[in-house]
Amino acid sequence: MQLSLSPEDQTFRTTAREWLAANVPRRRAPNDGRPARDFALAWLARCNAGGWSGISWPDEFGGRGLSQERLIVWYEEYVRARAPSVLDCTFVALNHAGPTLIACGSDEQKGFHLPRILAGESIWCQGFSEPGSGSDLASLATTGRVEGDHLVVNGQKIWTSFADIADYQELLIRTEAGSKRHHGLSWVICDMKSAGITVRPIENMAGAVHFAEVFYDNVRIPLSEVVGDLHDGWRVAMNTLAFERKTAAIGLQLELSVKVEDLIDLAAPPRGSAIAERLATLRAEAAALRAMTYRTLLREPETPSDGSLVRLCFAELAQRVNRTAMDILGADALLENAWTHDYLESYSETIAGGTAEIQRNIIAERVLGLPRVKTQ
Amino acid sequence: MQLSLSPEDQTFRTTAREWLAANVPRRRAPNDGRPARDFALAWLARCNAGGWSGISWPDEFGGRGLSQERLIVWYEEYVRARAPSVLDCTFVALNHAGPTLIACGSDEQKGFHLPRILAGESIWCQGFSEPGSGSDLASLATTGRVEGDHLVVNGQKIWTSFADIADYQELLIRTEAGSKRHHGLSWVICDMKSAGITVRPIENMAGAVHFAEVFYDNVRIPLSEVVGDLHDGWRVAMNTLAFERKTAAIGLQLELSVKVEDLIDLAAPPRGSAIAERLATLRAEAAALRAMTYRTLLREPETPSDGSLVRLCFAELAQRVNRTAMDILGADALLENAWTHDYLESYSETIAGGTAEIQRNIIAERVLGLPRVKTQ
Amino acid sequence: MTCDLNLSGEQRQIIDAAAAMLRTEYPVDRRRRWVADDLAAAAAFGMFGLGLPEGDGGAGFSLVEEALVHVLSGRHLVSSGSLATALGARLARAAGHAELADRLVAGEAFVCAGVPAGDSVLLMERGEAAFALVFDNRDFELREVGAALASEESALGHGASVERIPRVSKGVIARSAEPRMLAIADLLVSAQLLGVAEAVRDLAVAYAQVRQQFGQPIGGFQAIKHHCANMAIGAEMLSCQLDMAAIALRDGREDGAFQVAALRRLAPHVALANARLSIQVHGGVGFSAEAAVHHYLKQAHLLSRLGSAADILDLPAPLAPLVRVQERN
Amino acid sequence: MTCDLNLSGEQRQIIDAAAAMLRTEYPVDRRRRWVADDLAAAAAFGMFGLGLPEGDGGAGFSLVEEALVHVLSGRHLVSSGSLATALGARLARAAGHAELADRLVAGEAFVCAGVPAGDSVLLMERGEAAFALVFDNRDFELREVGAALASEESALGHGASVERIPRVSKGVIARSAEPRMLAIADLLVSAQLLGVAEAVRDLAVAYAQVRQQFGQPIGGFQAIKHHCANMAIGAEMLSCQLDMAAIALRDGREDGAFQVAALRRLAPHVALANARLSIQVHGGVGFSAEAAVHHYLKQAHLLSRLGSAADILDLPAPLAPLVRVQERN
Repeated sequence: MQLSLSPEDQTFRTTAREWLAANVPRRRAPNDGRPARDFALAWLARCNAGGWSGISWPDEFGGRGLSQERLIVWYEEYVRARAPSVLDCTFVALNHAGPTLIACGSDEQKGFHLPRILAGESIWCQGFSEPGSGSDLASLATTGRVEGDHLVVNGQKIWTSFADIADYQELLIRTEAGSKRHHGLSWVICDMKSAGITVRPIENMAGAVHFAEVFYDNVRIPLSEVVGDLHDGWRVAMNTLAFERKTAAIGLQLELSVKVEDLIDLAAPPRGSAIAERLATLRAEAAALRAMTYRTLLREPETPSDGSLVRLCFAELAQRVNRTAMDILGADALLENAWTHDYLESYSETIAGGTAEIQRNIIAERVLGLPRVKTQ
Repeated sequence: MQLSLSPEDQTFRTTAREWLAANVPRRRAPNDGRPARDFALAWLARCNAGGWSGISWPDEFGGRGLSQERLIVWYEEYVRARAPSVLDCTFVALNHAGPTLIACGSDEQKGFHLPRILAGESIWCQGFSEPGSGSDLASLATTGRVEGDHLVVNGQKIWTSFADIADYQELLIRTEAGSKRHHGLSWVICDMKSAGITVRPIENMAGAVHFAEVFYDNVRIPLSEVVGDLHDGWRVAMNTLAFERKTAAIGLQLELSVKVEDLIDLAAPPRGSAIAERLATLRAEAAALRAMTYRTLLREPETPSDGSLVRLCFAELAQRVNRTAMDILGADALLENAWTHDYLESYSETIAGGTAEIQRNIIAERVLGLPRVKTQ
Repeated sequence: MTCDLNLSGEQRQIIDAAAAMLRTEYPVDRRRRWVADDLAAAAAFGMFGLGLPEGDGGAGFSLVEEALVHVLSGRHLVSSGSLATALGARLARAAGHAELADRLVAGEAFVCAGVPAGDSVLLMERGEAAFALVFDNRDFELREVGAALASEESALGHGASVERIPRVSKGVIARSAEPRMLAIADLLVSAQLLGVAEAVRDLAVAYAQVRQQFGQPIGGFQAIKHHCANMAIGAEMLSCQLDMAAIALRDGREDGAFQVAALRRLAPHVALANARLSIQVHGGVGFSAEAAVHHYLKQAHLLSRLGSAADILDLPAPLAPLVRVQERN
Repeated sequence: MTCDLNLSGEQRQIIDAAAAMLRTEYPVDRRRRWVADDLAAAAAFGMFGLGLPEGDGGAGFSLVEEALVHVLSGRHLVSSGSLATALGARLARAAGHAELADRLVAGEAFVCAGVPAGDSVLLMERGEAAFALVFDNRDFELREVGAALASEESALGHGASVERIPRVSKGVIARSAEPRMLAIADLLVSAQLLGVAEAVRDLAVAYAQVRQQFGQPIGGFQAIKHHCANMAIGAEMLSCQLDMAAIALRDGREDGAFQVAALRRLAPHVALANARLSIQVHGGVGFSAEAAVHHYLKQAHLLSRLGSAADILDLPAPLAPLVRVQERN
């Protein structure tokens, strides 16, 4: 077990730190809409110009192909520099869509989309969840009927992040009529400007529009936009989810340590006070979350679901940190500011991408081997 | 809504307080075995001599027939005086067996047993749980075969409190061969000196013997010992449980307020400290538990399961109080003393008599009306 | 029976009447398009004189009935001005401003709630209020406030507005640190928090009965059941303690301050915990602005800033609270 | 690869060897009839010199391997003398008592753990120990202790014994408040607490797979699943932080004190929470003295008294802990 940087890695850290110091935007990112899109794309374009886009993507696809060490170092510096949250509207493109195309896309798909993603020229959104299948992805019902060399898509997605400002969508649909559960799905690139698409934005409880419902009324998508094989979408989708859960979360997880430090500065609690005790525990937990983040990257997992532990641990710690902030803020907790905004946003941590209840089921069943029960 | 005593009730309080001050034993009750039996019977005999046995039993059966107000007043004074815990080895007789006999017993059964119970001459134990049916009482399998004017009992009970020192047992057995679930059970008075009974005490994690396994090997019990009708034991048993959950718990619940006060005295926490905050919350919760206790007695419940709320609230608050004590004790938490003993005993609160998980199911299904699912 | 925690016929009547009025005048749906509540309907119902003697233009009910009505207000997310106006009327009368008190009771003027924040006072959901009741920990100040001027900010990013005015005391009409007044404030604030805790429990239970996942209502899953059970326990604790505190205050019992302090300590905790659990039970819908549940969460944060619990460790614990009390009224 | 958190082949070897030794010599079942552990087998295995250089009679492993072995000790409920002897040997050597250090490493003498309690020191599970290491918050004292004399009390009502001796320092051999020594103590205490947290998790999972209620294994019920998942999360957090802290200490990294303080703060919390949940999953059996799980609970209480976390708020937080370090051995 080693956690030691080579001289070259040390130099890499210095380079990263200096670049970030010179380039991180001073103002906080806008919450949503066109301003959020413009801000995020500008920041990504800047990163790309500096050679910091697609840091974990392989060289051959235009990424930086960083080793695990350097990925960690990069994110350590990134969050220390208070750079914009990695969970912005470029997240899906960089961390879902791009890696999926790299793994399963055709040469044409890769050639067209990957450079645009890296350069900060296209926003992607995810079209997985449906009204009837929030936690239960396998039950999805949006259909794609093959007509000649097109798919004709009908149905509805929900909880699609940034659909209102996205250029493309990674769309999971049922292409084999009458198929059940994981079978007969396809993973398709959907141009959001296609005729027949209606986007209805959903305001969230923090007053921001991240989510949307997307309706598909005979939307025609060329079969050439299917990623991987037709009807093989589940395998393609699982690929994406695995990627998300391992790599892309580093930035978010490490960010929490910074947030705890900011909170300690804000509170300046007298020693021995109740709030000092809470902050001391949060600090220790943030350290442990960081340790889990490192281990997720730097150790072979014992089961493929090991990552679900750190994911849930992060989600609930993020909520505790934000709740503590509200208690510290006093009357300012009633105003709109960065803390209250983050507090309200943090309610999604245990809901989006699989509720905490589902995550605990997964840990119990797949990590610990407890029996699966049909009705659950 | 009124919580006001009449002048007569006030006088009653004074009388109770004075009697308790003069009569409560100074030493702590022994934990188990013959000394616990002797102590508890002596105390009950003393109460009986003072007119304080069977306080909630109707006059006609030798009880004191106290009104709800006076019952509360009695227990308020009882716990203030640090009288022995009501959950001792006389508990089953006074709060399960006696009331069940009053409700469902024959004149002979009542005439024989009730005076003995009140006078502190007999200890009863409960024979409900079985190895395969801890939380699932309806699945019990100990059988009673009718042979002439006797039942011949075979099987096993477990978690039988004070079986090692009891004279009688309230025994729930399957008397109708092949019957399922709630049907075909009988509620029987079993003399613990009967041939064929083997008691194997189970030491608990606090080092005390409260529980036992009881084995029945062709134990012959006269049919005259059946309480209520043969095969109608479920109805009889439900009667008992309802009684337990409503009335007998007052003493235990009010006792917790006293314990919190003792803990505050022990800790003498500096204001604003983390421990002061915990104690302040415990004090408020104990007050609310008291309020729940009163309301359970003094308001018509909206559903028959309303009592499960106060029961679970008590169990978990008792555990929090005891855990806080361990944190306050410092190194003394490693020694055997009243606090550590109570702490260890408190682990049973969320297990015995229906686990916290089952209690929450009951609240969700019977109080809130959420759907029952077969497998749960 | 001298001890009886059932609602009397009269109590049921006032509760039913209040519930009907709130359903008509303050449907929870109104929060979707936020405008500050017009409290005229509440005033017309008599909400601000409920606990005052009939001679003072009040309805002659006691604090118990008043608290129960404020529970319902909490369920309907009625703006905190309802608390401030009810308390302001009391404060005005106690300070000798009988005319102002009458106007407040009659719904001819309103009071909004304010809390200090640094050099400012934050006025909550001011609406048409010409007065503010500033809750400064163990102290109240009833102030006249001029025409709306200052920056309006959006409380917690959604819904209720907050207006910032200078803290410096101008236009002070009355001030009080009278313990009974503080206790009444804590009682009514807690009553509204209980309303929040109950409402989000009911929303979660209703949703869990209809929302299907994995081929069954999510209310069939044990984890969801247990969340709902936890909300029920919290609300039940708080509701029972509210009765205790309201009765103790009404009857002038010695343990009144203690019972209120216990209530006020638990109320924000329970309301916030229930709102959190309810959002979780609602899943994605709960996180959206469209469901009502987030308004309750924000209302809980807002109400939690009002009044202030006396430190419960400073008060003697009543181990035998049942006593003989003089009849009041 | 310069960063790698996989176990090396050598680490796997020592862990496997320790696990085999512990299974044979310290089966958990032995706790049913309590006698203080004879630590001779642990000494013969080399447990007390694991982290010492080979020249000092040690095995030349690092703190990382030593910590991993103590995790296993925790899983086997090896008495706290194993910690005290390993630390006592270090302390003796640092104070110039090389001969005593050698005897401790060789298993010719043992040290038990002690904690101050008022005017006394409580010696835990003393057994054959002639020495005691008294953990006095930020301070250690290695003392000779005479023949067993004083009152034996039963720790937490069951299992391990506690002996009370006067606090006044007699027979002091060495004293230390050296930060690195304190950090090592906290690391090893936490390692044993992690062992407890893992063991009770595994016991609960195993029980939930076989125990039937309502016609299915209780592990099929979501509430039980979630208890087990919570135990897994706690143990995983602690285990990851143990690696961080052990590596940081081994490598003399600047953030060593911080990583240890974080670990030591979480360890008692996780071990106790897991033990509590495991008892609950076990139901009635878990509350009985016959199941092993209560021994773990008590061991967690006992271990939690040893060492002391530095106040983590006093230490600078390492936001970029990955650094270049010199190779050590």
